[in-house]
Amino acid sequence: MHKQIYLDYAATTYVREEVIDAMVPYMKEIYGNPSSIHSFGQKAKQAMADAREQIADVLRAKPKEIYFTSGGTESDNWAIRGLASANAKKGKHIITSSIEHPAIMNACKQLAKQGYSVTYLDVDEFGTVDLKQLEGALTDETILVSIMYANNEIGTIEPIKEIGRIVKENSPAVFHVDAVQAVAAVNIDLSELSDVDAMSFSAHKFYGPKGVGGLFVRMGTRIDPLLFGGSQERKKRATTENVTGIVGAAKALTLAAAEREQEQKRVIELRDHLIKRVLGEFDNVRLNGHPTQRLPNNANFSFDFIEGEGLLLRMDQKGVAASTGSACSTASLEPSHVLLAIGLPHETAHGSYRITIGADTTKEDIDYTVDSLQAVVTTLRNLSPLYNPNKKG
Amino acid sequence: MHKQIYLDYAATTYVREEVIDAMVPYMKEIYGNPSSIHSFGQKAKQAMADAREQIADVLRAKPKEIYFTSGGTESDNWAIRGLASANAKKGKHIITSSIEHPAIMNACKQLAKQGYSVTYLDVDEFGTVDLKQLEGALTDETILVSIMYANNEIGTIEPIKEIGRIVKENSPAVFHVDAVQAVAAVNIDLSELSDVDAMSFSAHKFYGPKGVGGLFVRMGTRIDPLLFGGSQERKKRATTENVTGIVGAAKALTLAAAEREQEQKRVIELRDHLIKRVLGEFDNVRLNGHPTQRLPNNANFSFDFIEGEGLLLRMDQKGVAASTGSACSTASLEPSHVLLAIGLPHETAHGSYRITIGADTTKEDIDYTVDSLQAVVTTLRNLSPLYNPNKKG
Amino acid sequence: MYNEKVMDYFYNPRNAGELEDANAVGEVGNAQCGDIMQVFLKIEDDIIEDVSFRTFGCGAAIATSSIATEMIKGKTVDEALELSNKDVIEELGGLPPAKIHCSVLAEEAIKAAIENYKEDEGKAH
Amino acid sequence: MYNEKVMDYFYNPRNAGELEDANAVGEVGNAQCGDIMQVFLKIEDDIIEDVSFRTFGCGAAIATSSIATEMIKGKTVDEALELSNKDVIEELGGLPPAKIHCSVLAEEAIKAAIENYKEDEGKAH
Ligand SMILES: Cc1ncc(COP(=O)(O)O)c(C=O)c1O
Ligand SMILES: Cc1ncc(COP(=O)(O)O)c(C=O)c1O
Repeated sequence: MHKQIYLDYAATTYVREEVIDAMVPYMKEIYGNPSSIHSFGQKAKQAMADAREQIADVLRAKPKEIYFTSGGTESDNWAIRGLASANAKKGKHIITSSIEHPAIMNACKQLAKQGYSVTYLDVDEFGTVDLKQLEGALTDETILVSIMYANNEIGTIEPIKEIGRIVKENSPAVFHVDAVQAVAAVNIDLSELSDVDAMSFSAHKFYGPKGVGGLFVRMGTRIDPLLFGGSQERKKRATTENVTGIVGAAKALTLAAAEREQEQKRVIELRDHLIKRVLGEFDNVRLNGHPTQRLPNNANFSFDFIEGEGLLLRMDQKGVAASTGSACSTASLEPSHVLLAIGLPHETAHGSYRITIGADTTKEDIDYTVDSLQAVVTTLRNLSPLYNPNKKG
Repeated sequence: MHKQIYLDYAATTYVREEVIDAMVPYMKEIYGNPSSIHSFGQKAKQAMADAREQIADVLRAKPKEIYFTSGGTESDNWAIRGLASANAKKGKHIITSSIEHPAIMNACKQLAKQGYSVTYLDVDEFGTVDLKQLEGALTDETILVSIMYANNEIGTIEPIKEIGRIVKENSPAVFHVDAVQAVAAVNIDLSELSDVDAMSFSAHKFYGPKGVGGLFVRMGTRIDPLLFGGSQERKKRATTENVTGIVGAAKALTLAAAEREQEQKRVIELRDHLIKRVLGEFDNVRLNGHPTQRLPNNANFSFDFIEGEGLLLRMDQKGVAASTGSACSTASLEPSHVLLAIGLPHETAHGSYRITIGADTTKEDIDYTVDSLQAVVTTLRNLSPLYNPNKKG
Repeated sequence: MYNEKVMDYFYNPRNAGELEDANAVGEVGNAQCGDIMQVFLKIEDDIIEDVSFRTFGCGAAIATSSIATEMIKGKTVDEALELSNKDVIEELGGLPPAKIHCSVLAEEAIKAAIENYKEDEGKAH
Repeated sequence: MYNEKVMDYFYNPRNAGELEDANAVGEVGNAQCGDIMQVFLKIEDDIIEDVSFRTFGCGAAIATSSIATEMIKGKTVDEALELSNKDVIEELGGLPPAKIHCSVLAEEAIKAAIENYKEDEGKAH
C-alpha cells in the first residue's frame, strides 16, 4: 500500500485531537438538554453560551448574532429563505452570483419557483464577481444579495467589502455571505465588514465536526426560521441543540484563529510551490481561479485532453486524494458550473483537478503529488483521442 | 454536594461509551467526505451505507427508506412540509393530534398560513387520539395525517396500527408518525406497520449523539426536500453528511435493540415501583397519561396546589433532575398543551412533574426521589395559598 | 437560569406562611395563570410591623414575593405603596426576561392588602 | 464506487492506443459531453483480427471501452454488431446507475467503425 496523502481539505477535514478531547465530556458527563432548567441542562446551556461567545470573538461579532445550525447547507438555505421571506413585503428580487455553492444556487432556484426573481451575476475569467453588473442589477425591489466569500472550487476570494458597499448604496437589500470556505482560513472581521448582514460557516471545513455550522445574523436583521418547533436559539431554530458539536466547532475555530497567521504562511508556501511546479513542468495546463485573490490552500488546474474523474481515480490509486469538477463525478453530466462560468470550454472544464492543502500536508507530499501527476497525466493523455503528442497545444 | 440523579431521559440521554468508541475513528481516520470519489470518501460512504443498513434492520425497513437528518425536529418539519408539498395537487387538508410535539405543531401552523387546512384531533383523558373523530375528519382532500407514536410528556402510546388502517381506508392521505420517543424504547416493526409511510427518529433519545436523526420514507412515497444543495441522500437532503453522528446513531440503535427486552423489563419495574409509591404516599396527586399503554420509562404526575418549576428546582437542589410541563418553564406562560388537551384544569397542569427513567437508574434512585418529593411537596404546599392542610382534596 | 440571590430567596424564603395576627390581607393572580400571591400585613400606627406571604408560582414568583415582604417591613404604608416591581428586580440583582412579569405579583399583592386595610379602616371610623 | 473488475479495466486497460494497421476506425461522442471514444479495427475475412481504442472519459468510459474491445476480438463483424451496452455492463459485473450511459459509447463506437468499414468495402468493390 502506498502512502495516503489527503489533499481534499476543502471537501472536509479530520477533527483535531484537541477538538475531540473538548467534545467528549459533553457526551459523557455534561449531556443535559440545554432547555432543561435543572443543573444538567444549565451546565449544557452554559457550555453553549461559552461556545457562542468564542465564535463571536473570533468573527468580531456579538454572541447574540451567532445561531447554530447543522452545517453550511442549512445556514445557506436558512439565509436565503429566511431573509427573503422576512423581507418579501419590500420586494421579490434576489441577486447572487453564477459561481455559488449548490446550497445557495438551489435555494434560490426554489424561491424562483415561488415568484421571486433571481439575477445570477457573471464572473470574470478569474472568478471575480462583476461589480458593474451588480450595481446595475440592484433596484429598490432587491431584498437580498448573496455572494460567497471564497469559491470552493477555484478558491477565488470575492471583494466582499466593496460588494457590501455597492449593495447598501444602491438598494435596501440585506447582504448574505457564504463564508463556508473562508471562515478560519482567512481573517474575517465582522465589525469592520459592517455591510454584511448574515454569514454562513460550517465546522467540518476547519477541523471541527461534521453536522454543525452556524449563521451570523447581524442585530436588527429580520429573518424567519427554517426549522419550527421548540424555542431554541431564541426561537429562530428549533431542535435539541447539538451541544457536543457546538463545543467542538468553537474549539476548532478558536484554535484556527490562534494559529492562523503562522499556518497561512506555511500553506501558501506549499501551494505556491505546487503551482510553480505544475505550471512549469506540464504542457497544456492552466491554473483556475484568481492568481492572487485566492484561498491560501487552494490550487485548481485544468489538464487538457483528459477527463477529471480518471485523473482523480488514478491519483487515488497512487495514494493522493483530491477533487475534480468533472461532470462524471457530479452525477449531473454537466461539468462544474463554476468552471463554465469562468469561461472554460467544456473539454477543459472536464479535466480539472483541485488540490487543497491542510494541516498535515508536507513539501514531500506536494512533490510526490506532482511526480505522480506526471505519470498519470501522461498515461491518460496517451489514452485520449484528443491528444496528439506531436502537436503541442 | 448530593448524589446527582438524572431522571430526564426523555429530554436527552448521555452517549454510551460503546457509541463514543464507534464514533471516534470517523473523526480521526475515516474522515473523508462521502461524496468524494477517492478512497477517503468511499470509506466514509461505506460506513454510512452500513449504518443505514443497521438502522433499517432494527426498524424492519429497507436501507433506501432511511434518510439521515439533524434530529427529530428536522425530520418532523421535513415530513410535514415535504409530504404536504409533494401531495399538494391532491388536496390541502392535514390531520394531526392536539398533543403533538411542537416540531409537528409549529410545522403545521406554518402550512396553515400557506393555505392548508389543519385538523387537530382531540385526545381522551389518557391522551389517546379520538379514532372516531379521525375517521370523520378524513376526506378525499386529506393528503397527510401525522400522529405521534408515543407522547413525550405523558408517555401515552397511540394505536398506530389502527390509526393507519383508518387513514388508508378513508382517504388517500400519507401517514407520518413522530416516533422520536418510541424508537429504541419499544419494538417498532415497519414491515408490519405497512400503513406508516414516514417516521421520524432522533439519536439523542437512545444514547446516541445529539444533532442526528432520521426519517423513514417508505418506497413509493413522494416527498420534497427541505434542504437544497448538493445531491446527498439521493438528492433528498443536501449537506455534507454527519458520518460520525450517523455511525453513532446506528451503533446506539443496534445496542438498544439487542438489549431492549431485558432493559424494558427492568425499567418498567422501576417505573411501576415509582408510580405505586407516589400514588400510595401522596394526597392530591394524579398520574397523567395512559395507565397501561405508556412508554416503559415514563411517569408523569400532577401534584395539586403547587407549581412545577418550583418543584423541579427544589428537587434539583436535592440532586434529582426531572422535567415539568409547567408554564413557567416554557417561556410561553401557558402550561403544557398536552396536559390541557387531556383535560387537566390549569392549576393542576401547572403542578406536573415528569420522571423518565434510563440506563443508569436504580431502585435506590427511585426511593431517594420519592423521599425527596415528600419533603419538597410538603414545603411548597405549605407555601401555597391554594393549600389547606386540614381540607384534603 | 436564576442568579444566586434569587435562588437563595426561593430555597429559603423569608417571611413565608400565614401571619396569625394580620390585620390586612391581599391576594392577586389566579391559578389559571400559574401565579397567586397572598400577602399578610400587621399594620400598627401606619407602620408595617410584620408581614408574610404565601405564593403559588415559579421560582421567580416565590423569590420576588419573599424579598418584597422584607423590603416593606418596618416601612410606612405610604412607603410600601411606592414599592415597584422594578425595585424588587433590582434588589434581587435581576431576573431572566421571561420572568419579569412575575415580579409584578408582589407589588400588586401589597397594594391590594393595603387597599383592603384602608377600606376596613374607613369602615371602622 | 466501481467494482474491482471495472477498476482493473480502468487501471490496466487492455487494447489501449492506436492500432497501426487498422482498416476501420470509428469515433463517437464529443468533448463537450465529456466522452469520446475511438475504436480501431483490423478486419480480415469478416473476422476482427485486432482491435484497440482511445477514450476521453471517466473511469467507466475507459473500462467499458477496453472490455468491449476484448469482447469483439476474434468475432465476426456481424457478431460484433450484436454487442449491446447491456452485454458490456454484464461482463464488467455492473456499473453505478449514473454511469450506465457511458457503456453506450463502446457499442456505438464499434458500430461506427464497422459501418465505416462496410462503406469503404462498398467503395472498393
Ligand atoms: C462554499 C460552500 N458553501 C456551502 C457548503 C455546504 O456546507 P455543508 O456541506 O456543511 O452543508 C460548502 C461545502 O460543502 C461550501 O464549500
Ligand atoms: C415526540 C418528539 N418529537 C420531536 C422531538 C424533537 O427532536 P429533536 O430535539 O431531536 O429535534 C422530540 C424531542 O425533543 C420529541 O420528544
